[in-house]
Amino acid sequence: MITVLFFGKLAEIAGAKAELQAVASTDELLEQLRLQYPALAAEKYIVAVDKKTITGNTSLTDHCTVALLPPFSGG
Amino acid sequence: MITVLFFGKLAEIAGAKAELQAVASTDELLEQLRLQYPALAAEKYIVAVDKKTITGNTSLTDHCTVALLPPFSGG
Amino acid sequence: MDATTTNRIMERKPKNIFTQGAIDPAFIAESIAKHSTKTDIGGHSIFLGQVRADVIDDKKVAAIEYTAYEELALEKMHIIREEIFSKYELTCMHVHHSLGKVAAGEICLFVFTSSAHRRAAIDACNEVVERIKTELPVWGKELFEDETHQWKVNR
Amino acid sequence: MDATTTNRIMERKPKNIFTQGAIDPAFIAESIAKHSTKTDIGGHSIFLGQVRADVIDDKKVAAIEYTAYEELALEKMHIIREEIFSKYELTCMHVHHSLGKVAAGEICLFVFTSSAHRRAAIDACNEVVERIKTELPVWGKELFEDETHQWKVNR
Repeated sequence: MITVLFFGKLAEIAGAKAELQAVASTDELLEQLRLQYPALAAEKYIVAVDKKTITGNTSLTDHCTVALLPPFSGG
Repeated sequence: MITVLFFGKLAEIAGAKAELQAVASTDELLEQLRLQYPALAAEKYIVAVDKKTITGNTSLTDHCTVALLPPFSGG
Repeated sequence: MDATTTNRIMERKPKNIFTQGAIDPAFIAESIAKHSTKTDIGGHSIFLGQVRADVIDDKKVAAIEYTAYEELALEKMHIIREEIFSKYELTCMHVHHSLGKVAAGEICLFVFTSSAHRRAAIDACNEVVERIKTELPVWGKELFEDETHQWKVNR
Repeated sequence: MDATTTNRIMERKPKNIFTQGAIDPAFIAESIAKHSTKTDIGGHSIFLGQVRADVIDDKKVAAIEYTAYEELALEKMHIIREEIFSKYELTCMHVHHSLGKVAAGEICLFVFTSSAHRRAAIDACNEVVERIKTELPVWGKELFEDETHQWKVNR
């Protein structure tokens, strides 16, 4: 099972947390999410797998945590 | 009468304040002070007449205040 | 950063920087007062972020509500801290960031650096503030007086 | 500065910046808290000078005793203030400098600038600190623990 965390505006669209079964890569995961939450397509975000930001497609194993991070606005 | 103010280390040499009669210019005043306080010769300072710093010889009138200011070390 | 440094960082537990709600000026005073025993310090530099009551389309910001990906933010802050300490001759550095609601006029960020000579504290403080704004996964939701909101964007 | 600006400056009475003895952290907290009503402020920059217990020839500095040519210092500070306000978009600026004895570990200088966006407050604070150190007729006498002294030199 893969845990997905949504932050900032993305959590308004998809909720704070989702759990997905049997997704092999981040590309596959993002495709599933966009199908489920079409509003995600208009948003800017980066992706972190197990707290490491990734730049390309990344394979996922069971128990991974994937986070979708919109532009930061702290301070 | 001319009032002379000494600050910082200079006040240790000459006291905080002196009053001099009949000095026509800052050059004349400084010469008198160096005679009276030979230790002044070794010190670095700038001179202000009536709260304006001067760079060359300046004529003095009665009731002028002349201040001898060693390098600043506030903060 | 070499592997040894990375290992050393990962071994130590990251310090918490998050605090619920606004940062109290009295807490800032206590922080300052605690440094009076460190008599090798000559200068402190402090940056405080305060929530602005911006007016956007005739609506006024009443508060900002902060959320964060806390574990990632603390790990990132820990790395920033180590990098700042290796770059500047600091005596100490403290960072506090609000989570949850902070009303307009209240303090949401407190960065505090100290050094023997002022330059290091001032430069380090500036750099830490910039890095916090661009590198920490923290989000501000601007709450308007009419209970609508918009997501803050950092410049 | 043109003649009109000079006249305007000279008409207003310079604000006092001097305070007897050390600056209390509680006073700093009060200063910060007072700004919560100014909801157009987004950032505060603070610099604090703290007296260092430097060791010189095996003798430790116990305190610094500050004296100033007060009238000239206040006039000069007033001009610095006007120049800083015309150069940076500041909401406000406060400066406090100690006179008399300040023990090692205590605060002797407090510079506090505020602005809508952080850059102005930070840059103004830096510039004010530098100008205070080089332009204000203030002198520090470093008092050693054995009651001898030497005159401080600013770098």
